[in-house]
Amino acid sequence: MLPAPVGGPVPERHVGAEAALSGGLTSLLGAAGLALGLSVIFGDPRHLRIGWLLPLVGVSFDLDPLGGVFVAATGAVSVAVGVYSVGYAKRGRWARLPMVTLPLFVAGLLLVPAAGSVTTFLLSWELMAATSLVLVLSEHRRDAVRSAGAFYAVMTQLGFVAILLALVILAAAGGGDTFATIAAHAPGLTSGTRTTVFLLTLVGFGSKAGLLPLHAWLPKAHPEAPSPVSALMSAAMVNMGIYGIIRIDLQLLGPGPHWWGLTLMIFGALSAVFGVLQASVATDLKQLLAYSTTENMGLVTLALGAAALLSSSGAPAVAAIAMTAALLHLLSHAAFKSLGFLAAGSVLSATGLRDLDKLGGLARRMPATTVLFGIAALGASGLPLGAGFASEWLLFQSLIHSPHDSNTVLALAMPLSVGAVALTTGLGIAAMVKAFGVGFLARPRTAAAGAAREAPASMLAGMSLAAAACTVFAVAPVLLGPTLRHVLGELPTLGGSAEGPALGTILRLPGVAGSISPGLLAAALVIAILLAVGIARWSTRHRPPATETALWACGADALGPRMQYTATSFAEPLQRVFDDILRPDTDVEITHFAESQYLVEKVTYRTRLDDPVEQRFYTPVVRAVRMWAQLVRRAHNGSIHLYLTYGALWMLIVLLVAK
Amino acid sequence: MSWLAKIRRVGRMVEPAGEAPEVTVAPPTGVTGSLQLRHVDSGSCNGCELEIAGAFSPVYDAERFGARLVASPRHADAVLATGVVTHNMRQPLLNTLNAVPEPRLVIAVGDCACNGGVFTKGYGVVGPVGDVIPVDVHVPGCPPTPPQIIAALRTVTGR
Amino acid sequence: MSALGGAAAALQVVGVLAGAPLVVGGMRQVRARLEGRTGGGIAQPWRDLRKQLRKQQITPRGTTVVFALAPAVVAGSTLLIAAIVPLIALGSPLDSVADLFGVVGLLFLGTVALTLAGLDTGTAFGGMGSSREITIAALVEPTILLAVFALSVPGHSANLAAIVTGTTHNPGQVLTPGSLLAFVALIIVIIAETGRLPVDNPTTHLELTMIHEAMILEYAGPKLALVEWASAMRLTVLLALVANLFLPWGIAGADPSLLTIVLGVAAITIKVVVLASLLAAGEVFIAKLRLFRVPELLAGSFLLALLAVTASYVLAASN
Amino acid sequence: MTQTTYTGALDLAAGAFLLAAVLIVWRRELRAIVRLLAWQGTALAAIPLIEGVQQRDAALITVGVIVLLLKALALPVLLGRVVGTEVGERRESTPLVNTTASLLITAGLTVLAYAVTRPIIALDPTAATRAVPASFAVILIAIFVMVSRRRALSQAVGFLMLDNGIAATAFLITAGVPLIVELGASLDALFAVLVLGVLTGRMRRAFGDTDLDQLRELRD
Repeated sequence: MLPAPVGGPVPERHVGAEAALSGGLTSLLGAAGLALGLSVIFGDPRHLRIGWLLPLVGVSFDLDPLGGVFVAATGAVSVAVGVYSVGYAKRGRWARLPMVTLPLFVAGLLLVPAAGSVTTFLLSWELMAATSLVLVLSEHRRDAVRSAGAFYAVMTQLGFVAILLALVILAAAGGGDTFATIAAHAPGLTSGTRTTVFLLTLVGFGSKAGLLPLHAWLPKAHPEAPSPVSALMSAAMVNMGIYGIIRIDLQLLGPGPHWWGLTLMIFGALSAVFGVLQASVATDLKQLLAYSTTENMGLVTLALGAAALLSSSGAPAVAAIAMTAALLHLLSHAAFKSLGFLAAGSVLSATGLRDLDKLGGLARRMPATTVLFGIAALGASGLPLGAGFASEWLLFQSLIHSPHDSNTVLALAMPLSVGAVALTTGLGIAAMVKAFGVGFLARPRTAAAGAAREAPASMLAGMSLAAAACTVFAVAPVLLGPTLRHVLGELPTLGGSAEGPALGTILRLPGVAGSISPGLLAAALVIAILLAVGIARWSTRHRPPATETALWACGADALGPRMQYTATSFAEPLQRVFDDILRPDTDVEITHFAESQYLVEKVTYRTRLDDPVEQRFYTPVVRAVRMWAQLVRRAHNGSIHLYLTYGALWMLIVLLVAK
Repeated sequence: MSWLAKIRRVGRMVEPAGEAPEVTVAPPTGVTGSLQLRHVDSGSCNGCELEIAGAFSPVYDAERFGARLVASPRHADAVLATGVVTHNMRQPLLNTLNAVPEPRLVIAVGDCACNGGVFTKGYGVVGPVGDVIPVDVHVPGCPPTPPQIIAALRTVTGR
Repeated sequence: MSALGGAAAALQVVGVLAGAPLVVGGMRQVRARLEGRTGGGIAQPWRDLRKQLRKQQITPRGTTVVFALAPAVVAGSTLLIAAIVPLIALGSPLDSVADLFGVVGLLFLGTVALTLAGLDTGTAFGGMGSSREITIAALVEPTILLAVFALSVPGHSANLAAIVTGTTHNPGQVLTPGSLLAFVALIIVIIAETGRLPVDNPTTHLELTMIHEAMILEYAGPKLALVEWASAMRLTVLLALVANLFLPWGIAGADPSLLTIVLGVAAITIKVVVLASLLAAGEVFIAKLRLFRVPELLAGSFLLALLAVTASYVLAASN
Repeated sequence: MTQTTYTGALDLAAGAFLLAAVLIVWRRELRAIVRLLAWQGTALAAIPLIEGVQQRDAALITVGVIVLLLKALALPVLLGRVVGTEVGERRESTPLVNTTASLLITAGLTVLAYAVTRPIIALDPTAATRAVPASFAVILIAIFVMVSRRRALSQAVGFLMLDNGIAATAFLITAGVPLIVELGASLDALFAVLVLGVLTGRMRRAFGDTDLDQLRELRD
């Protein structure tokens, strides 16, 4: 049978069997990755070199605890996604191509952190990029998907070019292809080379991690991809950008000057605030989650920058806290963001809706999905009992405990970044309350939302795995203590020499006074809530029997679903407060009756929120590129002789240069 | 600073409270001295509204007897109905009463609410409040003065 | 931490439970007197609570467990805060479980619960109140955390006991610009978080001007009682906490004796009464801000908190 | 007095000095602004007084008293008169930068001031120099006020804040400039205010109010 057209629903096929195969393969790969990563973290590093696979350099893998933690995280996410995708692909009647590509994508994701040499790294990176592009395009019949795919392709390839240049320069200067040799020669590099490599990699990896201003592909591609793929991209692929920054800039190039850490902090803070701002006004559920990814990667980058800055200004203990915060937040983000996208996917497959303004009332129709998304949202909002709480607490501690005697840079950077992180947390709470409260509570706003059905068992199983991970991060980060300590040991330049924070039942910070215990806090909170419930039962015997009545409609008979607040109206105050940054274009047109100017026939209110950075930053670039293309086209007049002349000229130039 | 001076000059402007009248209606929940009211204008001429506003003003200060006007019938113990019930306000009045949690009272303020007043047998009216919902306390007068309203409230709050 | 320390923590919870309605009643009373009225008396909120607890429980049709559970979550988180923070004595067994950041987190957990409840009803006013409440909460967060930062600079710790002991040991730092600015910023934050004037008018009847009230319009009977009680407790706990962070004198030590506990109770009572009366008296002179002028107020408090941090940085560099 | 109380008092004075500047940015009512300016003058006068008491220096105390009379009494009274005569413009017309933004800008300026004055502190870390950032921040804020406000009176207030800031910096860095110089500066400020008073009066007669944007009309 011929390969089916991508994405199209193809009736005569046992989609179920194929979905089970692809999902199972994905999960197996993930499980293998998880096991391998853990074994490396707690055992010895693994080396693998396959000479014949690639001419000249060969392929070499070299897995140490730092890579291991990324491999393990990717593997864990893939397990959940694989289980989930069995049911999802069956429901969505996936075509064959995405089913085949999904495991390949996971393989690429697992290979990147394991790569031991520049060549291998670039190859795995390209594998990851290409497969993810195919997956993003799997529903290519929709225009939105096609435009998003094109945008994603261009951005990711540009990023790849930057990384390619940087690594080639590094390999040339480092006198070798494998990271080990480069690390050996790293101290001898000139500061010029270091700076060039740092800037190039910052561009390349930053665009992959969705940092401002190179984030623009992320809120387009992640929502348009099928939800399991969105989960993989948002929870595993963006991590690779962070991995690159840690591996190349912070580990190989060693301790950089002050301004490296400062640059990372600035970009991180900008990305965090901007991303959360966009998330808090977004009305598309998956786009909201995608912007929240930008936000969280920004937080991680800020923590990395803080770690670099602190260690370069002689505070290894605090730097270790910042580094732990970065890694812990990375992992917890992987947990709650994958859960969030999977839950959003089950909503999408049950209602065909992503627009929060049309959703609502899912709590009664999809209780399990509602609870699971609630766990994810709680984690994303960084509140106690949430997965993100411990890591954000560590981040705050590292920021407020920086040494502030006679160091102007720290004295300026730390308070401002505390303000930025705090604003991010606050707006993040608002965004998640909107996503959960408007999307899942209250009454359905459309018939489609009213007709929602609970997701099948396999999808629920996949989500439950992610939810379990979230719970671990929320109440027992103690379980991750050893892992993080091993990884921290790998990074001597980031305070790895100093003793990292002790993630016991009670998190204690050595060197600085500070302690918290998520687990005990959760237990105490439960007890307190029970106490409150008990208080509310006081003098029950005097009460008339409880009843259930209609909602109070201010005397009117019934409240229509359209009288509810929507996501747009919920975010309106925030949009108004941050008017100068968001630049919404709203227009109100009032049509009067022909009879009189004083009688209003109807009022239409329309508001549109475009990504302002995209508006200001990308449009001119695109215009410039187009002009350049026009110029180039002039050189192509189709005459073969002319082309031959070009070739000859180039050869001459090359010869002259090479001489 | 002129504010402080004014406050000192004015001092206490509230009318002296008479002795508490005997409790005719037992307080709904058995807790004396607390009565939240939801006011419903079921077709009044706003005369009674003015007097009710006066009753809660600093001069008469119904709050010192534990009475308070609230925004939502869910928070209320009693419905304070004024005016004759018009056809359009009949259902809203019923809805409001049903929204009030048990045990609850209905206080009809003004002649129109008690017996229809000048609007009796008007083409647009259903009748006095008593024809639509059971009334526990009547406050006659067109409009009743704030002291009358307060006296009626005190018979319920028992303060 | 000793047995008496645990007893003191329990006593704090009980004291907040019993005292919070009286604090609110006292504030209403101060206001009434300044307006020339007699007022309902300090015990009026207690009467209202006891009455609400004897009324029928109503579940609006279409609401979920979120609506049913939110009051308990708000009250519970507030009670937990009351158990953690040093009000009477320093030796709370939970002191190492949550520092000032944890307390802030619990505070926002309560806010979020109530916000979700407001959305869960699906009424226009519920959504409106939730939207406004969460907006203000989001804008308050930077101020509150920067103030925490400023407080934690002298003692090099965000743990409450450490901060309080640090202040008791060198009282001079209370009068530094840093701590004064932080104090003002925190007061503004408390006003915004507990829905007092000029951010929100707790006694309004107009749904369109409501923030906190609009979220709880659907609650009746015992649940309403719990919500009202919780908001009173939040106000009390926050006032007491601020009082002790800046004027910790009279608080009992880490392993208190009966006498010191009694002294601590007396001290905190006096502090809260004074602070609450000042707040209530201030409210007589100000009107509610327009909703979109509130960001100005919060930006101002943010500025004060930032100044506090920078000032305490420079001064901490000195000593 | 003891060293600690001296330090505390000096920090407090500096903090009040800075706080007054911030509040001047915050408030809109011209009367409130003038009152705040008087408070700032008091805080400014407190600095030489404290130092004088600390160093048993009569000259400094005299300077402090004179500054108190000028900055906390004379100038505010004069400005208050101007406000009193300004019928119907008791409020600053909406400034060029909205309040929230200008508050955030103020925050930035203050942080900047703390940053740039660190070398001075490092140079000679005494209690006095450690308060210099506050006074320097006031200078920056004053310039910002003069840039962003419309009314002639607010401009005058900005100018006076600038003068206060410079004076405070002088007091803090070189425990007090010579008496005569300080007096000269203050008297300059006094004359400037008188001139501005006259100017505003003229402007009101010419344009009806003192919105400085209207000066553009003089161009042609």
